[in-house]
Amino acid sequence: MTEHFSRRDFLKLASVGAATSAILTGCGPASRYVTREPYIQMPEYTYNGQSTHYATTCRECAAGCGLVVRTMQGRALKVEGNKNHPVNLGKTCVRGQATLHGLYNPDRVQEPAKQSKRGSRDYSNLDWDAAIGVVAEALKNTKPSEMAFLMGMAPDHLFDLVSDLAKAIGAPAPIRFGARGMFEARATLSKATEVLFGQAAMPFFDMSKADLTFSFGANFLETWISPVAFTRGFANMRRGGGHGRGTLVHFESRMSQTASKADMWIPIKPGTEGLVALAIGRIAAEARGGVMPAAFADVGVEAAAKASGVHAEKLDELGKLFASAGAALAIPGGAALGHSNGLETAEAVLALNALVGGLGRAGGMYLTPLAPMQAEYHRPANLKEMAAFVEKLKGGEVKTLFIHGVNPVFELPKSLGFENALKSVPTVISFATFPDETAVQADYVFPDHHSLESWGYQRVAAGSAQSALSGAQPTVSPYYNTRATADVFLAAAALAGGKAAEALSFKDEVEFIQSKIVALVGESDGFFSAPEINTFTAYFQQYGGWWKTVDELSTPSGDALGKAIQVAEAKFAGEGEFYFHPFVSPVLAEAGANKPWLQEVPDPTTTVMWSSWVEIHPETAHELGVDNDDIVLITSEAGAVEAVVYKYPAIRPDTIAMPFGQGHTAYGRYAEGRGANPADLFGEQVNGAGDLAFAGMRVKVEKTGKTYPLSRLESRMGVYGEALGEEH
Amino acid sequence: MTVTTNISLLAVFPDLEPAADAIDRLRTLGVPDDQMNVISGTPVTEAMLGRPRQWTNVPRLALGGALAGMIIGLFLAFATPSLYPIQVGRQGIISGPPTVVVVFEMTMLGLLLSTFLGVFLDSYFPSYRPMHYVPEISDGKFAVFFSCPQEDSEKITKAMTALGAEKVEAAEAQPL
Amino acid sequence: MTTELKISEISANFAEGEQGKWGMAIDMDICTGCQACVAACAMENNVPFVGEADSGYGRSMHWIRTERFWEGEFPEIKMTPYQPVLCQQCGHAPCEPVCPAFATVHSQAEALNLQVYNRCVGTRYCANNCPYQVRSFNWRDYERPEPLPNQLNPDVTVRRRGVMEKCTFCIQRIHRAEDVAKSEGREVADGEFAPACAQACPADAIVFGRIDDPESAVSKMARGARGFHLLEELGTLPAVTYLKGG
Amino acid sequence: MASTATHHDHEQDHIAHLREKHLMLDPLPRGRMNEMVMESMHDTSWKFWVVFGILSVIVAVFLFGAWGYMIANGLGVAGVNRPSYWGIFLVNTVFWIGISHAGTFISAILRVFKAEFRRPFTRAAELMTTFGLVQAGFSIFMHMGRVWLSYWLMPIPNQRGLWPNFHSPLSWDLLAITTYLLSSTMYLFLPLIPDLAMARDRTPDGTWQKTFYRVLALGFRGTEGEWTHLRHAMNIFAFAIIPVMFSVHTIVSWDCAAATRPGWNSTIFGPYFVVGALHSGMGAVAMVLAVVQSRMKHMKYFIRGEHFDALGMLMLLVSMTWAYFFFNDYMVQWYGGDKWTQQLLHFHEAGPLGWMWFAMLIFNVAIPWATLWNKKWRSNPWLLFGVGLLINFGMWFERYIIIPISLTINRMPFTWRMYTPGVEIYLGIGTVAFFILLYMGASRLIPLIPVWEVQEGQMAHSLKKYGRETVVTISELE
Repeated sequence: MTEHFSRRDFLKLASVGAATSAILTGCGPASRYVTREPYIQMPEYTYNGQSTHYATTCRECAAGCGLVVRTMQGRALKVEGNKNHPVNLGKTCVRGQATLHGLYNPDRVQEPAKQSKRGSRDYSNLDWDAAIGVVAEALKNTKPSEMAFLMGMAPDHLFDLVSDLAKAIGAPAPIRFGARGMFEARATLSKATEVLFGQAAMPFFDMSKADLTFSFGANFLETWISPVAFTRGFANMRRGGGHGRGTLVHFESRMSQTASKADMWIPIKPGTEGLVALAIGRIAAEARGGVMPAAFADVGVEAAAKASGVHAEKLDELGKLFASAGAALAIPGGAALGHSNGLETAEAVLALNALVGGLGRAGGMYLTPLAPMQAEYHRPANLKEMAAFVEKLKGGEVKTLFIHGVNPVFELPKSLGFENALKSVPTVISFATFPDETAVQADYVFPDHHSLESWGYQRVAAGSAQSALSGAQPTVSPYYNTRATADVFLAAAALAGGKAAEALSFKDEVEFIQSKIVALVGESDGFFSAPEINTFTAYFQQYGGWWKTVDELSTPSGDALGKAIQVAEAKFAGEGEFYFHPFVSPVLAEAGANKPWLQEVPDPTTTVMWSSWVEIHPETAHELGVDNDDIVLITSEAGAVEAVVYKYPAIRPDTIAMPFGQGHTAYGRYAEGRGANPADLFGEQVNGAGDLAFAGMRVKVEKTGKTYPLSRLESRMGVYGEALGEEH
Repeated sequence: MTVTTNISLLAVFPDLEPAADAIDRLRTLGVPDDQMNVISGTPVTEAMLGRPRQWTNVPRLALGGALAGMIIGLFLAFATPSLYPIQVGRQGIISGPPTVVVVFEMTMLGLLLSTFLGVFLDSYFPSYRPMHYVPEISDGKFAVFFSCPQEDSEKITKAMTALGAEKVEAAEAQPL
Repeated sequence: MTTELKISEISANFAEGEQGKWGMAIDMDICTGCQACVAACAMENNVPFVGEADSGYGRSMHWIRTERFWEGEFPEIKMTPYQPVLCQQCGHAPCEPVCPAFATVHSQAEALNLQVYNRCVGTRYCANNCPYQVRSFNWRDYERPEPLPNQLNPDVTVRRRGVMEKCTFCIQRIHRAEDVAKSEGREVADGEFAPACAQACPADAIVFGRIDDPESAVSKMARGARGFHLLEELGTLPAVTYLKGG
Repeated sequence: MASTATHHDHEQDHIAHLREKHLMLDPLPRGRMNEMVMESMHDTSWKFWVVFGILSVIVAVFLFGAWGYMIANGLGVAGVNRPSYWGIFLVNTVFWIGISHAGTFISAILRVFKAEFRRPFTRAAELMTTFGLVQAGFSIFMHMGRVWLSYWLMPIPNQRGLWPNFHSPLSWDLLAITTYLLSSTMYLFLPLIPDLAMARDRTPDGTWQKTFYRVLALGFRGTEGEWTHLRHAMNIFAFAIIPVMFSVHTIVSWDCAAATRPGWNSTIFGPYFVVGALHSGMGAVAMVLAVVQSRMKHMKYFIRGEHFDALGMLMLLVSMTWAYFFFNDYMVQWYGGDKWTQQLLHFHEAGPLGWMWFAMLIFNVAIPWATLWNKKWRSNPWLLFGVGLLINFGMWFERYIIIPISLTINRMPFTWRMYTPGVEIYLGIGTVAFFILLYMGASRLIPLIPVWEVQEGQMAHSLKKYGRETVVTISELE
């Protein structure tokens, strides 16, 4: 087992690093080399009463936060942030904390299995040799062009491996998708950056040093792109990272968690964010004097005021505020981009930064550096591409589909018909850790390890000013009979032979990872450097990745203000009387519903636990004749869901809002049958960048007469004065 | 010296008056008070019967019990917190008002408990030995027990009957 | 001078030398209500989850909760700043004297309000008398299906039904830090460790340390002009200082 | 002469009327009274056993069954929550302690003040004290999260070296309730000894009842000494148990009043609770007497309109006192203007259970005042039963308002939450059933009428002519 790289060597190497940091130890229980043993034969690196800490990377989202997992006697006890990690500096979000409830969840897929009939949940267990045989068969017997790999937004090492495999055998490149990417409108952001600055990249918003931030729908304190990093930025802004306590102005039709922290919340009419951004730009440009930039030259402030429902005086005030702030920053995101005019909105908002000289200025906007070993910015698939992919599936062009790290049956708009399209695919192999909706529709489930049991790396795409590659290692031995998907592919490729075996001639996952990070050996501007790969790997695991010591933020170039930005009126699909505003649940996000403690964590704005809800303004609810806990039927042009009413006082009366994250039909006992999934309402309307116009919908709301008591932490009596009787 | 053997007699009277008269009569007939006893179904005072004052320890025992209770209360209130001092809510280890409550309750408990037990002690309760008794007294009769010399018994019996005794007979211990 | 005035205002509640030992400052202007503290606390302290029905009926076990209220009417409506409420570790704790079993007592060493689980018989008087309503009671034996118990922190007792519990300021971490410092022959350094909530807080809105050390980060923060104590008028001498938001 | 005769007849009528009205003027031979009391115990119809059986089942299922279920599953099966950590358990505790107060009041305070009407029903009332306290004890133990460790609250030396916390009102409660339970039981037992001796003498040999009475009568014969000790002891008890009784409910009130909660932190809670206790207790005595009088043989002789009349007057007086204290508390809380207290008072009246607040006032004040002023009405057992029942509901509501409803409102509005009772409803019903069951059982075994005390009273009462009027005189026999 060890001629290549033994654990003992590993430890020796690790002890070099131990001098620098006492709490981070370099190696994990190296799942492949260590079998689970009773504690009477305790592995030598565990001591009674002593914790061992392992650095790894959080995979609850793709942000790539560094974690340090406290373990004791082979059990993972607590997730803590990696203080050295440039994304999160020792902090974690609520989902990161609850990772352990995914690891030790009673409903994980415990063994490789074959499903007798899709959706039947009637599994017969296979052993791993048989499972690898199935994958090898699929690799060998499927025409490469009829193979498809659908990957999640994390982890990157597996994506790289699958990409290499696909390239080698001539199969289509793997498609990456994630609901979070869809709601974050990542494609729109990079497209807008490309349009304005000629370079597709993830913008970097230096909120820490800003004096004023205008956020157009960006839910950066919740789930947006890299929430921990943004929260740090926000906190620093509030602490006076610029020139005193920074101000946050948030434009959104509902008061989101981010909006609730804003000094000014502008309940703007959905789809008019771009118009308002342009109007603010024009007013700001006027206030700053000089030549009116072309970008804002054609803007009608009155028209924007009329369309958005924001008073012209208010716009004037905001524009002047933006112009006069020391370091003003404008961030586009979230629902503002989820409209038919989302791309133009993003352009308009980003242009505001250019207007006030915020490009490449402290407290302004930069472009995020590419991760180490990354040639160009890579974004996940947008909805347009996903729709095309689904069409391809429907057309029977795919014979074998490999799915890892994503749950499209749940996450994609139901109207896209992914579940149906799977019927046209003869073989579906899922590598899901959890029996999610997609795994239930697969022929085989070959469970990957949980992220805390896994090796890997993740490229940091946002949130870090330094170029960073976050490293993952097992923190505990695998609890169940699972196997790393990378290892499965490697073994299957070897078995299948041919080009696949040639391209993936690695002994195991670790060797593959080393083959990638070997490029960083000898780099001198890193957080650490090492002369050869084994030492480098030890440090890489010990510190939880590799990142540069200096910021590599680049200043966007190009004349962003040079040509007029046209924001068309947003188009709304459907006939209903309400704008529909879906948002990613700030606590559960897209994949947290299976973790019992996340279910019990109250939503920040509504304090609802264990369910989903629809937010309706109290007056609107009164007009509809519904009250709290009444179930209403919401109908869009594409579908209908039933949801429980939460009378939310901070939402536009013409808008209803619903969190995304619940409404699972599979995914374990804690997720299944809870709440509703707004994706069931989504159509296929996209914006200019191909991202889903998820907020571009009108829906009908009808009373059903049913009720369901929402579990809230807050007191309806104390907070809303319900049941306290008439006032004196 | 002649040896006089005393016998125990009992006379049952229907009412208080004849019983009181009988006691006076017995005294004149030479039966001393300490050789007499009256049992009744209702409480009658010594004064009503014209008998010397009864001695009872109950009030003294009660006071003693109260004192003991108070000492226990003081122990609980003052000693136990010092045996294992624990700070709560910035109150002293021993603080005033609560000790008043504890001492009061324990004093009262001691008082009442010893009063109760005092009755037992003074009355030799419980005693299930056979004793001189006539069940009729619980129907409101008054029974006078007395001891007199054998030779006087006839005389006294007559006197008692004359005073209205329903029966005069040798007192026999019977099981209670 | 003004700063000094403020200091006296804040510390006016405390008699000389009575400000406790460990303290916390929570900046409500920075707290984003993200609930990371809630989850971190639950994971560190083996806090059970209770399920939908019980959590909606005021039986959730959260040791820390984020409160928020509303002010005004749409569109001028504002949410009051998020306020994480946890045990305030009162210097003059109303919960302590009312326990007949000495299950909630004041630690002389740490100047904290301790809950002794194995001494608790469940009269729930302490919770009634807690003005902050931060105590949670084990109404049931809460189910943790296998293998969830693997995650339980061995440093923290798992509570059974009928026992009161509450935030401990992660006393197991305090002790660990003190032990380490002692073994190295030094004092615990400011910021050397933090309770789970402060450690997780992405905004660093929660700061923990020695309030009896005027130079510690928490003391400096608590002295600020925005500092106040929750229900200050009750004179409970909380060890948690909130910094006004907005 | 004719007029003299008429006058004489009139006087005879008057005397007959007085005798009919007053038990004390209507003496029967002691033997007859003993017989009546014994018969009242032995005269048991099948209906009694049916009721007894049903109640036994209720006690077994609702009280012990449900309690066992709750112990096994935790208090989650009850309705207690945050912020109403105390629910019906403590409502019932306070309620039952309240019920128990009437017995002491009647047998101690009325004895001290020589209120002669007390004589036939002191025991009936004292039994309520003891049995009520048993229910209160049950309720308080049910309330505990880990009842199996309740002995930790007792001040007994233990291997942990730890004593209870005497700073806690709950510790005081424990001492006070224990003291009260012990002393009221002793106070019940002392005057019972002569009656047990009577029952012993009238029970045939060889029956288990004989053994029962023999053992309990302790060998009492009725000697001068025994009577003297008993009399002294009863005198001491009569005086000393009064402060104990006051202390018990005052301490119970401190459970609330000592807390830092709006609406609770009130200095008047002590007397307010004591009077409230008497209010419900008197009502319960009236109810028990009405049932005893109508259901038990010969009881119409012992318990008469005069007793209900006197009880009714007491109830009216207590109702007025209660109203006075209630208003006093309300006024001060209302005037104080503390925002949480204001909110709480408003919640009492206008909250979802506002009806309870109004029902409390109607049952505790309006109805007693509207009915009990009338001598004829209040002499009617069943009317008094009804009023007593309503007062008991009213007083239960009062405790419900003070405990779970007031707990709903605190200084952290984010946590306000209504309390919905769960299994504690059944447990409460179980305690009621158990109380009745104990009482029914006792009525078969214990002479409910203290015959010797009645006879003593009858001996002391006589008629005397003052001028043309024949009046009752009472001689001081003690």
